[in-house]
Order: sequence, then C-alpha cells, then structure tokens
Amino acid sequence: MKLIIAYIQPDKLNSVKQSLFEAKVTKMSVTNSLGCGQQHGYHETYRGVDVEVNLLKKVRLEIAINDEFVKPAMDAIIKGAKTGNIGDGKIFVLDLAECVRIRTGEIGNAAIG
Amino acid sequence: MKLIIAYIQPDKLNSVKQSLFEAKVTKMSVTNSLGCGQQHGYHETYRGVDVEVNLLKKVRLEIAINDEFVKPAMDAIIKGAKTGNIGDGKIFVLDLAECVRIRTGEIGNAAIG
Amino acid sequence: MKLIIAYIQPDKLNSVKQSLFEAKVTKMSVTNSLGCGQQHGYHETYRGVDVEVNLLKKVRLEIAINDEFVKPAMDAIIKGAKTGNIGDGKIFVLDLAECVRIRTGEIGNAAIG
Amino acid sequence: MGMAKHKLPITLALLALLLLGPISLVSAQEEEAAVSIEMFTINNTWMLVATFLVFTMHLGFASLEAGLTRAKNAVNILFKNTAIIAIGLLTYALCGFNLMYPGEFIIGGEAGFFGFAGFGLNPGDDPGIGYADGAYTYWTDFIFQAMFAATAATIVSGAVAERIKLSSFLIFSAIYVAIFYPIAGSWQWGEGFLDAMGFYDFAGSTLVHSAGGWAALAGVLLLGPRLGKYTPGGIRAIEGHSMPLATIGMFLLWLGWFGFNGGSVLSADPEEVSFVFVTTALAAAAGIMGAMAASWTIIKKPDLSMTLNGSLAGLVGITAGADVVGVTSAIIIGFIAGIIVVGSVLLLDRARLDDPVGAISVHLVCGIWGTLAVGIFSADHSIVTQLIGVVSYGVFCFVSAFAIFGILKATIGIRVSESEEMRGLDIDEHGMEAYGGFQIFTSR
Amino acid sequence: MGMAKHKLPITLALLALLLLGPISLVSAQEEEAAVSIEMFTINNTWMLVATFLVFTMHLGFASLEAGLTRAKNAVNILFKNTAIIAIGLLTYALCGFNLMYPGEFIIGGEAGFFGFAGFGLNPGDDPGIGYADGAYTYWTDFIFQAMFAATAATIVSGAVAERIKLSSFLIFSAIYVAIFYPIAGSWQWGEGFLDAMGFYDFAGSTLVHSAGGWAALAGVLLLGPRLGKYTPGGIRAIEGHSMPLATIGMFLLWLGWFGFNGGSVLSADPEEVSFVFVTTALAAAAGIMGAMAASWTIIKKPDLSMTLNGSLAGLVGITAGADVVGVTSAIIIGFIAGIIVVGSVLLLDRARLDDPVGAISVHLVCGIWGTLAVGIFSADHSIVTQLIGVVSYGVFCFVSAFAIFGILKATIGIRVSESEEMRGLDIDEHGMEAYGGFQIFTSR
Amino acid sequence: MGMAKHKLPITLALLALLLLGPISLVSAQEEEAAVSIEMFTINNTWMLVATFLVFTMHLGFASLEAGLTRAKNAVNILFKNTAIIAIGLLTYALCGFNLMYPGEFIIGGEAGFFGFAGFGLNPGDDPGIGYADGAYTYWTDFIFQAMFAATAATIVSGAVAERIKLSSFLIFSAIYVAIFYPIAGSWQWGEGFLDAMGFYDFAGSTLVHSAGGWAALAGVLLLGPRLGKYTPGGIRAIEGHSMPLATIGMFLLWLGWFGFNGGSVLSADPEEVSFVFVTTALAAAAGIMGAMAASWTIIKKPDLSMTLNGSLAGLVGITAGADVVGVTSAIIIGFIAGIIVVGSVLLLDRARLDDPVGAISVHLVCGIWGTLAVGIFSADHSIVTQLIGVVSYGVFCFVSAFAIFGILKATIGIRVSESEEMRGLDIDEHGMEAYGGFQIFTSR
Ligand SMILES: Nc1ncnc2c1ncn2[C@@H]1O[C@H](COP(=O)(O)OP(=O)(O)O)[C@@H](O)[C@H]1O
Ligand SMILES: Nc1ncnc2c1ncn2[C@@H]1O[C@H](COP(=O)(O)OP(=O)(O)O)[C@@H](O)[C@H]1O
Ligand SMILES: Nc1ncnc2c1ncn2[C@@H]1O[C@H](COP(=O)(O)OP(=O)(O)O)[C@@H](O)[C@H]1O
Repeated sequence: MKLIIAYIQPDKLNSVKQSLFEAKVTKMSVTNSLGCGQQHGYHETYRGVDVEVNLLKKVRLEIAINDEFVKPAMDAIIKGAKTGNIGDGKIFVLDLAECVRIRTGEIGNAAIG
Repeated sequence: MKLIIAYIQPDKLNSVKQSLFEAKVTKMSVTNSLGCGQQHGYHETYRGVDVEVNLLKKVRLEIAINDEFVKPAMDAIIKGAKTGNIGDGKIFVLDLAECVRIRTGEIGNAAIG
Repeated sequence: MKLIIAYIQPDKLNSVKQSLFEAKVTKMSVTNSLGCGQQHGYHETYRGVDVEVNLLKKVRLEIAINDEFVKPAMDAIIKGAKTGNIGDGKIFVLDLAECVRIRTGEIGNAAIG
Repeated sequence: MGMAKHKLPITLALLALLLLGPISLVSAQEEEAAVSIEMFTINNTWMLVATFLVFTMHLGFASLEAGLTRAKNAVNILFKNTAIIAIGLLTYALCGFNLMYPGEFIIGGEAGFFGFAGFGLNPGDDPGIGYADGAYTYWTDFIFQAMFAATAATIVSGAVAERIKLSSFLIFSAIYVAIFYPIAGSWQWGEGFLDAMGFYDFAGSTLVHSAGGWAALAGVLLLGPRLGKYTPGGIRAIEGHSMPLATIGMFLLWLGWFGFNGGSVLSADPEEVSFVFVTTALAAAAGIMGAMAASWTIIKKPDLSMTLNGSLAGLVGITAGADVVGVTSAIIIGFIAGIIVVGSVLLLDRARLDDPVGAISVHLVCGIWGTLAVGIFSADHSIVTQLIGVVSYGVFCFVSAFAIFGILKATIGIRVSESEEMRGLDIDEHGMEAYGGFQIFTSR
Repeated sequence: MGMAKHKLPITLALLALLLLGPISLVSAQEEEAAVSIEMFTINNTWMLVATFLVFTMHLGFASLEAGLTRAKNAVNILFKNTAIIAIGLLTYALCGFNLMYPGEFIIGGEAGFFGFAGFGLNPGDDPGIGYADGAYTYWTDFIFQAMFAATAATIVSGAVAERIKLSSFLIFSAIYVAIFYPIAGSWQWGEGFLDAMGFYDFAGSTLVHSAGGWAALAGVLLLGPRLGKYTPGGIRAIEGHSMPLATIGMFLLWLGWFGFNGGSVLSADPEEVSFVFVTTALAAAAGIMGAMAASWTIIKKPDLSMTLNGSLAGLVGITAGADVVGVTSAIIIGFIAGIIVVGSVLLLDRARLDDPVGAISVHLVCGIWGTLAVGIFSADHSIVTQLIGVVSYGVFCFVSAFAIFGILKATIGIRVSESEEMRGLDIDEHGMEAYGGFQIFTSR
Repeated sequence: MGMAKHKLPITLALLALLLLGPISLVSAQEEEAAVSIEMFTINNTWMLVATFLVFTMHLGFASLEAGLTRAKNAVNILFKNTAIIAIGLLTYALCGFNLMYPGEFIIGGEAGFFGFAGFGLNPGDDPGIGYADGAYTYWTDFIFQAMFAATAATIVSGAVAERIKLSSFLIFSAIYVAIFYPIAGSWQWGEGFLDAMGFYDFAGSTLVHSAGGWAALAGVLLLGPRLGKYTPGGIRAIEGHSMPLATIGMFLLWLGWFGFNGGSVLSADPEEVSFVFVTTALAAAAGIMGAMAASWTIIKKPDLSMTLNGSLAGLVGITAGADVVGVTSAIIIGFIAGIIVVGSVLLLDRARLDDPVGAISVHLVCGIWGTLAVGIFSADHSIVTQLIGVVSYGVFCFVSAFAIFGILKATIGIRVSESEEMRGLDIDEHGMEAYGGFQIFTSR
C-alpha cells in the first residue's frame, strides 16, 4: 500500500478529480496548502509597502492506495493537472504500513478503497 | 516509530481526543481536510444551479508515536470515532524514520512523546 | 529521498524560511495546523463559560528532499524555530519512495528540487 | 408610545393654537387641525425617519444573531431575519394593525382586551392632518407600528437559533406577530384595560421586548439546548463565529433605538424627543459600563459579547420610561441593566436554558426590569401597576407562545434532526453555505 | 420624481398659500415664495435625509456585490464601488446635472431629447426658497440627483464582476454616468418628450434601474461568462463568498430605498411621502415572499441569495409607481417581481448570460415589469405609453452602452487575462487580498 | 459649529421675525423666541438626525479599524470602540459639556481659555425654544456635542491598535475626552480666545480631528511600532484582515459626516445645510480620486486601503471650511487631501511611526491641511490666524496627550507583553477570539 501526496494548482482540482474517477480512484482527502517551489511568487503592496508573496496557494491531495493502482493514479493526476507551466506541482509517494477502516475495523488492502 | 494519520468526522474530534488522552496519547496535530470517500456527498444549490458536494468536511489527525503505543492509539481513535455509519473515517500508519524535538534537540523515541 | 514534516510556532515561519533558503532548501509546502503537545493551552471564556483551548495554532511544513540535504535542512529548521521555550515544535522524517514533477514528468532525485 | 398615542403633547398643541390664532380665521381646513400644516409635516417627517431607523434594527438583529452563532447556521439565521420582516409587515397590514388599534373593544368593555377593526388597511376619510391631530398620517402610523411588530418575532429568532426547523419558525412568527402581539399591544397602546389602569410603557420594554422575550423562553423550553451544549462533564461554550458581525449588529440596534424610542414620542416635539435621545443614549452607555464591570469582575475578562449585550440591556431597560425618568435615573437604570444581563446570561446557562445570543436576558429580563424601574424612578407611576402589567403580559405572551410552539411540536415538529444540526442548518435547510468556496479558498 | 419635479404638490401649495395669506402682506420676500420658510425648511430637510439614504445604497451595492462573488475578487469589487460614487458625483457636477435638467432643449423642440445648460454648477439668483417653489434648494436638488446618478453605474458593476478590467470599467462608468444616463433622464425628469407624452416613472424603475440594467446586459454580452461557469458538462455554480455581507447589502439597499422613493416625492408632503413608504415597504416584503415561494417551489430550497434578490426585485418593481398604485397593487407588484426575478435568474443562466449577482434580473427585468405595472395598476396611465417609454430607454441605453463597451473592447480591451481571472483580480489589479493573513492565520 | 454656535444664521432669523411679526402680538411666549415653534421643531429635528448620523461614525470607526488590522486583535479593537462611545457620552455628561461651553471663562478674561459650568447636566429655566434662539433644545445641544466628543478618542484607537494595553487605553480616553478635549474646544466653540481672534473651524478639522490626531501621534511615539513591523531588513507590511469590513467602515464614516458637517450648521437652514452637503460629498469624492491617482502613480497599483483613507482625508479636509469655501475649492481641497494622505502614510512609515490604520495621516495631517485651506480658499479668513489656531491646538493637545500616556507608561505600563502581542490581544486581554470555531471550521 502506498500513500500518494500531490500538490496541484487549485484550479485543477476539478479536472484531477475527474481523471482520478476515470481511473477508478474515488477516495481521497484534500487540504489547502501554501507552496514554495520553482514557480515565482508575485509582489503585492499593502499601503505602499512591498509584500513578496512566495507562498502560493496550492491544493494538497492525499490518496491511500493499493500498489497496483499507484501508477494509474499518478498518471491520472498528471493528466488532470499538467499544463506545462511552472507551478503545475509534484507528486510524492510514501510506503503505507497499515490502513484501517474505522467503521468496520477492516484492515489493509480491504480497508483502503 | 510510526506516524498515524487519521481522518474522522469533525464532530468526533472531542471524543477522539478524550479517548486518546485515556490511552496516554497526548500529542497530536489537527488539520482541516475535505474528504471524498464511501460516504455520499450531498447536493447544494446556488441560485438554482445544482452543486454536487462530494468533498465532505473531515478532521485530519497526525500522531507521531512509539511502536508500542500504536495499537492502543488506534483502538482509542476507533473507540472515539466509530458510530457504525458510513463516513466514520480511516486510519493510516506510516513508518517514521526520525523525530527531533526542536527545543532540546532530543531525537528518536525520546523526542516523540 | 525523505519527507520532512515540521511543526513550528506560526511566528517563526519567516525565520525558518530564511534559514532554509540559506541552506539552499527552497521548496516546501506550508499548512495551518492545530497542535496538542507539551505546551500548555490556555483558557478562554465565552459568555462566562470556560473554554480550555489545548489545540494551539501551529504551522506545518512539508519538505521533500534528497538524503544529503536532510541534515542541513533539519539544522536550518532548528536554527530558525528554536527559542528554548516549550512549544517550539517537532520535526518528523519519513522515507519517500517516489517523487514526480508533474510539469516535466521527471522522477526521483531530479524531480525533488 | 404610551398614552399620548394619537394626541400631540398638550403644550405643543396649545402653543400651536396660539400661533395659528389669526390664521385660522382665513383657513377653513385649519379650523379642524390642532396644528399648522408645517407642524404636521415636520411631525410626520420625523415619524418617517423614526420608521426607517426601526427598520435598521432588523439588520441589527440579523447581524448580531449571525455573529453570535456558528458559521454553519449563518444562512439560516439571515434567512429567518429576512423572512420575518416580510411576514411582519404583511401580516400587520392584513390584520395586526387593526387588532392593536381596534378603536373600539369587543370584549372587556370600553377599555377592554380584544377588539378588531377588520382586515386590511382603511385610511378613512382623512388619512392626513385630521387623522391624529396633525401628528402624522394614517400611513405613517401604520408603517411605524408595523416595523415595531416585526421586531417582536425577531427577538425569538436569536434564542431558538441553530436548532429550530425553518418552516415551524416561520409559521410561529406569522401567527405570533399577526395575532398575539397586537392583541396584547391593544391592552396598552390600543387604549385597553392596562392603559386605563395607569400602566406605563413608553416604547415597549414590556409590549415589544418582553413580548418577544416570553416567546423566546417558551421556544427554548420546548426545543431544548443545542447538541453538545450541556454535557455530563459540564457546560460547553459554543462560540459565535464573527465578533465583527455581532458588533455591527449592536451598533445598528442602538442606532435604530433612536427611532424606536424617539419615534414613540409620536411627534417631533423638540423637548420630548431630544430628552428621549439623551436618556436612551446614556442608558445604553451605562449598560456597556455595567456589563463591562460585571464581566471583568465575575469572568475576570472584559467579555465583548457580554458588553454588546450590556448596551442592548441598557436600551431595553430605558425603553419603558425614557420620557418620564431623569437623566441620572436613566444612567442608573442602564447600569443596573448591564449588570443584570451578565448575571442573567450566567444563570440561564446554569439552568441549562440554551439561548445562543442572550435574547431572553436582554429582552425579557431587562424588559421586566425597565418596566418596574418606571415605578421606582418616576413619581407619577406605581410599581404595583407596573407589576400587574408585567404579569399580565407575561402570562398572555408565554402561554400563547408555548401553545403555538407546543402544537407545532406535536404536529410537524420544531427541531431539526440530529445529523442536520451537526452538519449545520445551512446545508440541510437551504442547501448552501454562508462562506462558500472560502475555506478551500481556491478550489474554484 | 416624475412630473412633479420642481413643483410642490398642488394641495400642499394651496394650503400653504391660504395659511400665509395675511403674512405675505408684511413680507416682500414671502410674496414670491409658494410656501412659508418653515415649509421650505422641512421640505429641504427631508430631501437631504433622502439624499443620505440614497448614499447608503452605495454601501448596500458594495456589500451585496462583494458577498455574492468570490473572495479573490472582493477588493476589486469594493474598489469599483468606491470609485464609482466618486466618479458619479464629480461628473454629475461637471455636466450630468445640466444635461439631465437642461431647462431648455436644443434638439427636439420644447419637450425634446437633448439639451445642455453648461458645465459646472450654477445656482442662479435664488438657490433658496425661490428655486423650486420652496421644495428644496438648488444644492439639495443637485446632491439628491447626483446620488441617483451614481447608482446607475453601480448596477453594472455587479453584472460584469470578476472578469472586467478595472480601467475599462472606470472609463465606461464615467462616460455612461456623465453623458448617457443624464441625456436619457432628461426625456422624462428633465421634462423632455416622454414626459410630454404622459410616460410615468415615479422614481426610476426605468430611468435608473433599467438604465443600469441595459448597460449591464451590454457588458455581459461583450465580456462573456466567467471562466468555468459554463462547461460542456453543464452550468456550474460559482458561489458567493459571504452571505452575511450579501444580506447586509440587501438591508442597506432597502433602507436607502426609503430615500430613493420617499425623496422622489420631491417634498415632505406628509400624505404622499408616507404613502410611498408604505407601498415601498410592502412591495419589498412581498418580493421576499414571492422569491421565497418561487425558489422553494422550483429549486426545492428556500434560497437566501434569491430571496435577497426578491426583496430588491420588489423594490425595483414598485419604484415606477410607488405614488400612484394602491396598497394591494403594491403587494401584487412586489410579489410578482419576486417570482419574476427567480425565473429570470434561472433563464439567463440557461441562456449562458453570466450575471454573478443577478443585476440584470433585478434591475432590468423587474424595472421593465414595474414600469409596465404602472399602466396596469393605475387607471391614470396607459400601458402603451409605458411600453413606448420602456422601448425608448431600452434602445438608447443598450445601444450606447454597447457602443462604449465595444469601443473599449476593440481598443484597450475589457477583460482581464485568463491567468489573472484564475488567480483573482485582487492580486493582479490591486496587488492585495481582501482577507490578508487570514487563511494562514498566524504566519505573522 | 463655528461662530454661529447658539445663534441662528441671521438671514433666517430675520426672515422668521418678519414672518412672525403679526403673530407675536398674540403670543407672549413667542415674543421671546427668535423663530416660530415650527421652525424650532424642524431645526431641532434636523439636529437630532445629525446626532444619530454622528453616532453612526462610531460604527464606522470600529469597522474601519478592525478591517485594517489583524484578525487576532479584532475583538480588542471592537471592544475599545464599544467602550469609548460609552465613556465619551458619560464623561461628557459629567463634566465635558460644561468645560466646553462654560458660558463664562474663569481664566483668560471674557474670551478666555478655561471655564467650567459645574458637574452634571443643568438645563436651566428654558431648555426649549428659548435656549438657543430656537435652534435646538438644551438636550439636543448636549447629545449632539457628546457624540462629537467621543470621536476624538476613537481616532486614537486606530493608531495605537494591536499593541496598547486595554486598561491604559481606557484610562487615557476617559481623561482626554472628559477634560482636555473640551477645554481645547472651549477656545473656539465655547467662544474663547481663538474664536475672538477670528480663527475658523466650521465642524472640527482641528478641534476634533487634529485633537484626536495629535493624541494618536503622542501614543504612537510612546508605544513604538508593532513587533516585526520595522526589521533590519526593512519595512514589513502587516496586512489588514478584512477589506470588506474596512470598506463598510469608510462608507459609514462618510454617511456620518453628513451629520457631522451638516449638523454643524446648528440649524436646518436650507441653503447652508444643503451647501454643506454638496461641499462635503464633493470633497470626499475628490479625496477618493486624489488617493487613487496618487497610489496608482506612486505604488503603481490602485490601493483600496489608501483610497478608503483618501475619502476620509477629503472629508477631514473640508470639515473646517465646508460652509465658507466654494464648490470648486471644495473639490480642490479634497483632491489635495487625497494626495496628501497617501504621501503622509508612506512618509510616516519611512519615519518608522507605525500607525496601522493611517489615523495620523487622515486626521492630523489632513486636519491641519483643511484648517489652513480655509485661510487659502476663503477670502474672509486669514491663513495666519488659522495657523495660530493649528499651533495652539497642536501644542496643547500633543503635550497633554503625551503627558497622560507618559504617566501611564511610567506607572501601569501602556504596552502588552511581547508574547501577548504575538498571540494576539484578543486571547490575552479578552480571552476570546473574533472568529471562534471558524478556522477549524467544524470541530464543534
Ligand atoms: N521539495 C518539495 N517539498 C515540498 N513541497 C514541494 C516541493 N517541491 C514542490 N513542492 C510543492 O509543489 C508546488 C509546485 O512546485 P513547483 O516547483 O512550482 O512546480 P513545477 O516545478 O512542477 O512547476 C509547490 O508550490 C510546493 O507546494
Ligand atoms: N484511500 C483514501 N485515501 C485518502 N483518504 C481517504 C481514503 N479513504 C478514505 N479517506 C478519508 O476518510 C474519510 C472517510 O472515508 P469513508 O469512505 O467515507 O469512510 P467509511 O468507509 O469508514 O465510512 C474520507 O472522507 C476521506 O477523507
Ligand atoms: N507526537 C506528536 N505527534 C504529532 N504532532 C506532534 C507530536 N508532538 C508534538 N507535535 C506537534 O508539535 C507541536 C509542539 O509540540 P510541543 O510538545 O509543545 O513542543 P516542545 O516539546 O518542543 O516544546 C505540537 O503543538 C504539535 O502540533
């Protein structure tokens, strides 16, 4: 089992969800995040003082998934999120040691989906 | 050392904290999250347009913990969060390679608690 | 590759970012979080009813990083966040199995930075 | 309002007559009018200004109530407040006005307790200068009173917030405002038996605020507390989601009160209206100080939400006697009201009566205090008569509100389901959220 | 406003003359004035009260529009509304006032369609009691009308929100308010050809609201919808970010309307102003009920944003005939407007005309309805003439707005870039955010 | 206000006398009054309307200040503004009113610089028509002036926000409003030495706004900047947390200013009040344009918070001469004020004077500008005299405020602890948060 963490552009959330659904990945958790990456930030000013904003708004996806779905899920994320511009985001994959469904107490692969 | 990630219903946060305290787990971090799982979303309408909300509000717990506490902690979470209804949530467990307490520089098992 | 998760005091975000930059770590993601740790909470009252607040506002950093940068990054975080007071925070390190840059499809070490 | 209803203060009228002496010879129309056309126009204009000020109170209530409750129920509260003003105005036009000012009583003799002048608005022959001796027109009379009527229902809204079913609440409000509030009002302002008895309630500490407060109490008793408010482990605080909104609400209510009390003079009489402005403002200020002092002493912190309540407590407290008590008395009444409201909020909470915004403490408890205070601080009024009035309204309003809520509870139900309450009324009752797309700030 | 412009209601003037009969012998100045100095003062005071009420509507629009759009564009909307009131007042002083009330027409004969009394403000010999037969001073006339003028541009602001370029919008507003709105206004309130024809628009269902609404429609057509609003998969909802803000906006607009309609009596005439208060308030209330009923029926939920629109729809609907239709008619007009606005919002969305706040439905559609309703509910006015007025304004306003927006589109462009729209106009146009440092709540 | 205090404009009085000539024969009471009872009533009514408008400014300040500061200090700011209005009204009743309008001076001769008419309110024999020659009643006089007094302290509140200790601030405000503001005020409006000298400040550019601004400056100097505002690396922006709240604040302040300036005519004189409305509104509009232009030019972005300040700058600027400068001058004064405020905000920041809401720039700097502008744009006033006035007030207000803050600093301290400032004043001073349970949106 793996845990996929993906940072994407906020406005891509819908299309990523769409392509994940097409890849039969329907479970995920979404959080707001601020990201600092290759994408340049921008300058705000507030009352004449320059504000360098280098934390940009991103959406963070967390998907626990069985190993055989990792590749399709990653492809789906890329499909939904890629524009070719800086700031498109990253995908990280971690090993997942255990998984439990609270409602039933099921564990492991059975619990994940 | 393990890192437990748990998604629970927001209104269960207090009872989960309670049962974790009883299990002597007193350190944790809490974040808002939106979840997409087995639980059906619901329909909103805004000015006559249907809005399918399939990202439901969840609370995400992150608990770094020594191995011997993993089982009691998971049981405590289940005890506090379980209602038997869809949407109760999930627990994920990852291996934790290292842990440092910033204040003291302590590392590993000593730092976690 | 490793994934560093650090919880710090919110008002230390700027100095941590600063010292990470000095250590050539320029990519990260930041989230709000509420923490429950050794630091005591405080009491609020609302309309005469006591509110024990034991979830304190923290900032959560997530940094995916190549192995050789782990130590410098951790040192930088400590340098930026440490005051010696309770509540300074913790750093957790996980193994990172894979990493992909969505824009280019690069993977692994190349994608991380 | 009080007894001067439909009559201009005598001093003013006399002066005006003197002034118009030589003129009235040349003007047939003027012979009938107690005041000049100019005085009529200024009186009427002031009453219309007072009307829009009272209107503003509805926004005040909406803001205060939304601010002191949770974000997940904000749409519901805003919706209720929007609907109430509409229901209040329309039902008052349909029958409320003619129940409250029936002209003649049907039951209870000349100064009785029930009368009805028929459905709809009927301006009669002279809706103008001849209508109320030149104090205002028929239309002004109606719209000013209609704005008052709607406030009684709004008071209930805050107390029953975060758990009441929308439809039941709307039905309750419509019935209460259309029928029970005006009947009760007729006893005093409609020149019914309490008026005849010498009871005094200038602008409605009892007739409006307690009337709303009793209904709020009935609602809270029948509804029970919000989930999770009272646990075996003790009382839990359920924090309001926006103090700026609550503060805006308080200021707008105070603003509106200048019209609520100032308009209850029922003319632009310079001395009386300006005196009422002074007592009203100083009582509100003293209420703030009282609540600040009380909360700083008891809770050890200067609690903003309590202090906001304190200003409203002072305002409710002065409402019954704003024109008949002195300036120092007004300050004392307000200060005590500010202390009372803090004590009352704490006690009601201990008594496990869950009132999210403190409506019962502000409007009922301080409404009673203000009504009795007239008997204490004004030599011309008896505290016994005041007490009789308080009890009469208490029994009538509480029983009728309890009955309406009770019947609704037994039939269509008055409380939302547990899961709906958990998730928030906004989603289940209205299918929308107050702060859409804000928390996941950029997903669209 | 209407035909009584610059003339006091006759009854009032006659009465005043009678009253002043014996006095005018001793006062040379008084011989000329139609009313006493007292009546003049009260008339003028009421008009100034109405002026600040109309001013409040600008805050109402700012709040409503900001609440019904996304957080990322809130600064932009607030900025536009702040700039518009400034631009509106200044350009109206520069030329608008003298285009709208030219005195004499240059083109089109005595009651023509274009005239201009010159740049700047020119109070003439007697800006006081002799100016408008004692109804108000020259300065009051200007400032009251100027507040009206700015609302027309504000209406556009909401419809084109979240995608229009700031500079283009400001240029559009300046031109439209300075030149086209007043020219159109002169046809009726400036005693031009429509006034001569018997067209009736009391306070501006057509002259103000439709005038704004037509321009909004032109803007929406030329701009296209917001990104992601209409996808191949269907219509997507783009939720407003703050319902409390939107509700505050609605209440403040209603409050302002008491001045908008009440001030359009153009004197403090007690009967007329109070009657207008009643019809205005009841139509708003009925609009709420209409929209509530319609949304509960069609969408199956009592939609707050629709209900807020409903109250405004009722207000726009009654604006043309607030002084000439009966109370029951006012309720019917408002109720129907409430239903119309819900239907119109749904239909415009199906037609893929993206109007984030419903401005076209509220101001244009209900403005037309209200204007025609005068012909239906008032025996003294003909629906045909009303229709001629509606069409005349429609053609002129739509064409001129379309032309201005079209030229801007062809030159400097009217729409922000795609990436700017995605990120929010606040950051790219203004370099700041509406809720700074709030979401990452403690990073400083 | 100005010199006309307690006197009706002469034209009006003369007219009224003429008018009342034949009538005064039959009315003994009328012989004494300068105006008819009708004129008295309308004057008084307008002054009461102006009073509630000035009241609204307190909500305006509360909203503006809360919006331009951080969420973690919002409760504190709202609390301060709630407490200040209470303290202001009560202390003004206790002694402020009688210090400001002492009748006779004790120190400094007939037109001196200190006098005191005793504690409490004392309406005297005729608080009505005989009190101020029929301009308003004693009570109106008090409540209108009391609302003014409280604004001076509110101005300070914004400048010292986010770091001042609540108790120290409340003590400062009470002393400053109760004693120093009214003494200074007596020099001009109380017919003291500056009035005698020919100094002119119509509604308080100097007497109210600069008086508050000087105190704000003293506070900022003694407090020092907020933590993290000025770092070795340069100036950091600390963003306000809610632009909608700030914008609501600006609009409400402008609304209130119609009463602040319009009421300072001290009667309902049609020409004067309406003229003041026009100059006030156009100066505000021009201030918006000035600030917009300046920020677009200097900062390269149309900054909303600066533009909001610009409108207030225009309003402060016109306040001293709203009745004596022409329309074009009003626009110029406002436009320059709008530019000045942007420059001043930038310069004060460079000078490391940390004023979170720009209160010093708006109220002090533009207050001085407005006062001097009277000397420039009005032929009847000398810029030298104006300068003498500005300096007199500057020395007195700054020194006294500095002394009070200094003593407080040396004794109980004026600044919260570093950790309290970090965590936010809301939690440590008030034990609550402004947006409770909102960010972790559903944990309860
Ligand atoms: N090493 C990293 N650790 C944590 N988060 C990262 C890392 N690299 C990128 N991110 C996240 O991914 C987002 C996109 O990164 P960026 O470098 O702009 O993308 P890209 O190079 O694909 O265009 C960042 O804003 C940040 O939130
Ligand atoms: N595979 C997953 N990856 C990430 N998050 C998940 C996954 N499965 C469930 N979750 C989270 O857990 C929440 C509860 O899931 P759900 O399937 O509704 O629970 P249950 O089946 O226990 O009733 C989801 O809303 C989501 O936030
Ligand atoms: N075991 C843990 N699991 C998850 N988060 C933790 C854990 N321990 C600490 N934290 C996070 O780190 C923050 C700081 O912890 P605390 O014990 O107060 O720090 P310190 O002991 O270094 O002063 C906590 O508020 C919490 O967010």
